[in-house]
Amino acid sequence: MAKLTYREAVRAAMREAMAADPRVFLMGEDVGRHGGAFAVSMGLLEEFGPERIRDTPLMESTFVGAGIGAAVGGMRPIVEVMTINFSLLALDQIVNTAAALRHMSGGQFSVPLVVRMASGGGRGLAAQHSHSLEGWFAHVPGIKVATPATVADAKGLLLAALADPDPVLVFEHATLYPLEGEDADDTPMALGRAAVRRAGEDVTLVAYGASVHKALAAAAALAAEEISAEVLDLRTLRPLDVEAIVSSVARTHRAVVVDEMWRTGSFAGEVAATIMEQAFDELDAPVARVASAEVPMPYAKPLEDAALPSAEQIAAAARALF
Amino acid sequence: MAKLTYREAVRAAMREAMAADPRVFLMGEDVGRHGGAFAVSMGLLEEFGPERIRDTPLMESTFVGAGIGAAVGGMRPIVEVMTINFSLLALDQIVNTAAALRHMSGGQFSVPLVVRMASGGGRGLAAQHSHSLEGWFAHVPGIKVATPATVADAKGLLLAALADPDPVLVFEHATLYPLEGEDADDTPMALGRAAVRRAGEDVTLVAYGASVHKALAAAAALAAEEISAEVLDLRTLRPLDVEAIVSSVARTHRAVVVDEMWRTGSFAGEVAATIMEQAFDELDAPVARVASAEVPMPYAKPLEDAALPSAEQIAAAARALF
Amino acid sequence: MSLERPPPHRAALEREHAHELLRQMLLIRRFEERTEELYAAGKIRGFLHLYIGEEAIAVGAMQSLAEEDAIVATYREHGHALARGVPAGAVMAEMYGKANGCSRGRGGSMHMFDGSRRFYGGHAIVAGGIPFAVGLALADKMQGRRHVTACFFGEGAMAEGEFHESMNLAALWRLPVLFLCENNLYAISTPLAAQESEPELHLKAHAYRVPSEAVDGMDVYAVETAVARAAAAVRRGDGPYFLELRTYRFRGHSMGDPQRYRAKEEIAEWEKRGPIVQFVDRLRRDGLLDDATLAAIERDVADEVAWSVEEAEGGPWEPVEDLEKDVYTPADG
Amino acid sequence: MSLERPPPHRAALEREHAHELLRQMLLIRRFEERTEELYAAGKIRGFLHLYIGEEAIAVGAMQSLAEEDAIVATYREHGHALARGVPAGAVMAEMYGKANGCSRGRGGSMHMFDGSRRFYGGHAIVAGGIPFAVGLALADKMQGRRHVTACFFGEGAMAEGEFHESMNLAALWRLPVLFLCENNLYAISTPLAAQESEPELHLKAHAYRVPSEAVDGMDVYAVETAVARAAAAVRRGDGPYFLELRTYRFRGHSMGDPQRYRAKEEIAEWEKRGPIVQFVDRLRRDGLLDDATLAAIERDVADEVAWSVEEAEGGPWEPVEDLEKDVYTPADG
Ligand SMILES: Cc1ncc(C[n+]2csc(CCOP(=O)(O)OP(=O)(O)O)c2C)c(N)n1
Ligand SMILES: Cc1ncc(C[n+]2csc(CCOP(=O)(O)OP(=O)(O)O)c2C)c(N)n1
Ligand SMILES: [Mg+2]
Ligand SMILES: [Mg+2]
Repeated sequence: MAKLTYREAVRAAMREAMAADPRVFLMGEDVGRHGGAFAVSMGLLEEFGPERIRDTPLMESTFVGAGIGAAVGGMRPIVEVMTINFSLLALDQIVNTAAALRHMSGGQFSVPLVVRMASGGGRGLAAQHSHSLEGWFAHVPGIKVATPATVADAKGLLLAALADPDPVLVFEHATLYPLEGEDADDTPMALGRAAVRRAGEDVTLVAYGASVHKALAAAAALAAEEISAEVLDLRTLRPLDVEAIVSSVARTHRAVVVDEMWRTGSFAGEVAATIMEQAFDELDAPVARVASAEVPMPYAKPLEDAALPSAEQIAAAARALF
Repeated sequence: MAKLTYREAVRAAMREAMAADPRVFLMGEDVGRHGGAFAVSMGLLEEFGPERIRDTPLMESTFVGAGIGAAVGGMRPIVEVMTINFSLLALDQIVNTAAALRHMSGGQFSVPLVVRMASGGGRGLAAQHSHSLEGWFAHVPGIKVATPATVADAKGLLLAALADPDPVLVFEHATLYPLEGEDADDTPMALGRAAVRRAGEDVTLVAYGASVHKALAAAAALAAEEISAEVLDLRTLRPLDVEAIVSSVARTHRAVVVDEMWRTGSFAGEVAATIMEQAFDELDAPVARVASAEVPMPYAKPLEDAALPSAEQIAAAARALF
Repeated sequence: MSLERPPPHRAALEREHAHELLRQMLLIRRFEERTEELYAAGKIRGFLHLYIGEEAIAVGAMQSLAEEDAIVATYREHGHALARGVPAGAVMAEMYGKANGCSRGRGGSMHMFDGSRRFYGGHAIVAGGIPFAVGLALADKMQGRRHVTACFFGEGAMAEGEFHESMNLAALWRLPVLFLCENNLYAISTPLAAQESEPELHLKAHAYRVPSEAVDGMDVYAVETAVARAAAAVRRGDGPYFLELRTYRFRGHSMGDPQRYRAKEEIAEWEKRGPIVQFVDRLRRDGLLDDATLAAIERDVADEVAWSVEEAEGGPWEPVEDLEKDVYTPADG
Repeated sequence: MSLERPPPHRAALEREHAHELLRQMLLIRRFEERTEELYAAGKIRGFLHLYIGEEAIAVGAMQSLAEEDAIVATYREHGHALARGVPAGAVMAEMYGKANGCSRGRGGSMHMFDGSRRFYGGHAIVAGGIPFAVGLALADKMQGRRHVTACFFGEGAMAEGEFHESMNLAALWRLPVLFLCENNLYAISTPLAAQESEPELHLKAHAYRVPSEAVDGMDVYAVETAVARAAAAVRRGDGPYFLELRTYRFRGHSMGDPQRYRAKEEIAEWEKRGPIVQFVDRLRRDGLLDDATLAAIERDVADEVAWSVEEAEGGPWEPVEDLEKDVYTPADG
């Protein structure tokens, strides 16, 4: 399989979809002339022209809302909200229109909309530019939420999102764009399937997005201490692959859930509660959480490092379960 | 103690605060001429005049943002966002300015802002007007979240919010406004203290806002079956009174958490995860959750009733733990 | 619809057309009067925002829009739904929350949809439908369809940022959006002067280089004509157009509004030049309407309203087991 | 500050004043040139949005604002901070993330604050600072203080709904807000013509009945004069005022921007009429500046920049144990 970066994988999925289906188009701030804030859509303007690669002014609420309308009108829009930080401005459209339209019209309309955005911290961008709020979106019935952690998923989940008849939000962790890896094969991916990224027997490390790599590093460290950790990548938060989580924990009897959201109200809490509900008798220890510190992200590097979940913290949390 | 309604209690707190402190003022849609969408501020325009009771145009983001600025500028604004449904439009200001300002300025500014809004479903208002998203706000460090369930708390927690130097969001459940009860006494309330609304020994029913009353009804039903249920009212979601939760569960060894948010990603998940983390060895059964069905709120009454948590569901969830 | 008819100024002379306009306005009026009673009787719940007083706008506008055009409206959309041809029975059943309602009872009075008529709701977040309308227009434009998307909203929505964003985007991208502001002078209790620093709302369109006009929204012909002209410009590909339709609501904002914010006299004054009285007077003056015809129209309308109530009363409830239906699209489409 | 000085047209003749304006513009220029190196060296991280090319705006504007006035700016605010008198050391230390930074290292380059100078940041959500500025002005007005809140934002922010909402509210309530749009023709890569259907931005203020002007933002005197006049109107209680300050940024949007969206020639053309060259030429022409004086100012500025780097290098880190500090106000205030 060819090697490419996470960034290239996202681009490849968009190119493929646009080449295959004239209804697919991309819009968002700086996606055209600039090639995207993260250079994801570089070259697409030249290839597909300004009708299909649309630079919008700054107006998150309206271009997301326009994406919803365009989807209902027969197009297959990909809306890029540059980063999750600005998605708060579009949240009303996502919750009250995209997610609700099908239901409140009695099933008359589907909203085949894909909204992509970069998420997460770790780049020295401080309090307003380091958010991880994927769990908020995962709370909302009517939408789906994908959080690719690997290069293959960056492409495969986006293609799955584009094939889905309902609104799918894809969160690309901003630190992953340079990540190199193998291309996805041609099997269409399904939304709602977690993946075991490393098999193990003693504890399950549940993670999504960039945290998967931290969990893998923790698992490697734990292996040196004879603790065999399984790393489960959720891949989509809604639908959530409860079966995969439960079946792993039923084998390992211990779990640590990793999340870059602030600890209180994190999606990790949802996963922990679900494990308790579905596999209480399997647990040899309470499910642990490793999440971000309860502080708006500080700029200073030592503080930012301390605020974010780390492989060390994950390993320590796992150790503490024994 | 005098009897009054929840609505009157909120109004009384605002009157008291405005009479005592010239910096306090109220702004929001229809708070003046109309007396508020829920008649909460009825009479205040006449009493305090249009400088201090300010009808705003529709612009949730800006009048919340202006509240933040006014707070930093030395005032003590109460901003009414008519209902939680419209707060999505102001979420950026709340998360990225109100909650972050103190931290990102290195502690230079406090934001003594109170934002009130009506929340919840059950009034036949369908998908766009029935939200319960308190848990989202409770996720955000830098703000505090109060969810009064009683008449005394409607007043006392609002006064506590107004005395607090940091931004406090107060969610008044819209179905509670006509509720009658006793006035708060003059002891200032602290934010972050849960209250036992009914003592019990066999199971703890954890709830907040309108769900407290459903939990009390469930407890009454369970009592008839010889199950003694304790009802714990969280009162504030942030700070969360973990100690009170844990100490109750440590006695009852069982818990049901009730929440009007959609089940996945509900605040109930946070509470359940916290109980597991802090009191795993005390649990005789997994913590159960009773939350809203995973559907945008349907209008039709039978469907809406089925979508919301009910006393019957709470009682059934409690029974299932034995 | 209107496209095959003679242009509005000649249409105005057409007896049949005049009667049809009158019938539609009366249908909305009588239908909503009935919903007031049904609300009081507990058959309809939640919010109920009556359109009474504003009928000339929906009726006049729909005349000048084609079947292929799209309509986006607000929570005050019963009038628009009826004028668009959504059967009164489906509208009433929706208000009851019945499965034969136009949104299967899931939406209620604020969320009426009818895809077969390109009637896209029923949006209850103020200004929330405007970006959606821009998107529908974008889809039409990208697919080479010469349709108009007509977007109704109250003047209160013009204070919300989304209005501004949407005007700008529609103008920048020359999208076929017809912005129809129903200026009824109040946003719940807040009078226009407390909403907008520039109360001449049509002037605000200049900030986007969007052509605009103010129109007497109490005159169904004036609305029809202005919308026809504006829709034609939009359809030609000239980009968006903005109309401020000046009107007044005769009832409270929603049911149970004590209306402490305005004087009875003000309402009475406006009622005198209400869209229906005014039109009836004019038709009589012009010899286009006699008592017998008016009575016949009233009977016709009363029958339709009665039928709609029967439909609603007899309609089935969605089974509670189907609670979580229609959240996602089923695999088979 | 300016209030005790003679009015700008006379000030223009004042040698001392001219040198001070030049010194401040040069300070910003040299300071930021230094940060480019420090960014490359990894001392500064995250985003770094240079103000180079736009110095005349912050410097000219601050001259005409009083100590009691409030300033709200964006992520491109180093220039504003320096022009407002925030010590260069505190600005540089903030960029390093050190505890002696003006936001104790918590904010970084995008979030500079200095309460003692009513410098209220440092807002990195585009348009997000505008409602905040409206609120500061509201507080001043309600407390009977005749202060101005000057709110800087890029032209890109004018597409966001909050701009529109804030203009309307400030106008409706006659709040003392001075809206200062730094129109540098690009929002990241997006040229003005793709941002706004009405590219004459100052005209957009009409939609709110807010007085407005377009000003040459490359001419520090023009900015100073226009801001003085506008601030005086605002201070009088006439309500808000809007200035479009026309400028150009000479660097990429942030560090590492390949600037594929504009031609090198375009940049070169603008650089020729850059605020500093232009001003130096003018002062020379007017006999107000000689080589020795210019060299002295450059030396002075270089010293200040060097000192700021020392401050930053020598500054302490906040202890990691204090990570969760400054989230809430401690009980003692
Ligand atoms: C974003 C938002 N804010 C507030 C409300 C509550 N609300 C419903 S209708 C309304 C007034 C709207 O006035 P206008 O747009 O003039 O329409 P009208 O009701 O007069 O037809 C308000 C404030 C809402 N539904 N959405
Ligand atoms: C709400 C929001 N959307 C997008 C961004 C990303 N972004 C940062 S600066 C910028 C362009 C802003 O342009 P302008 O307002 O003209 O200011 P300039 O950078 O030119 O000074 C964008 C899109 C953001 N920070 N906030
Ligand atoms: Mg109105
Ligand atoms: Mg710009």
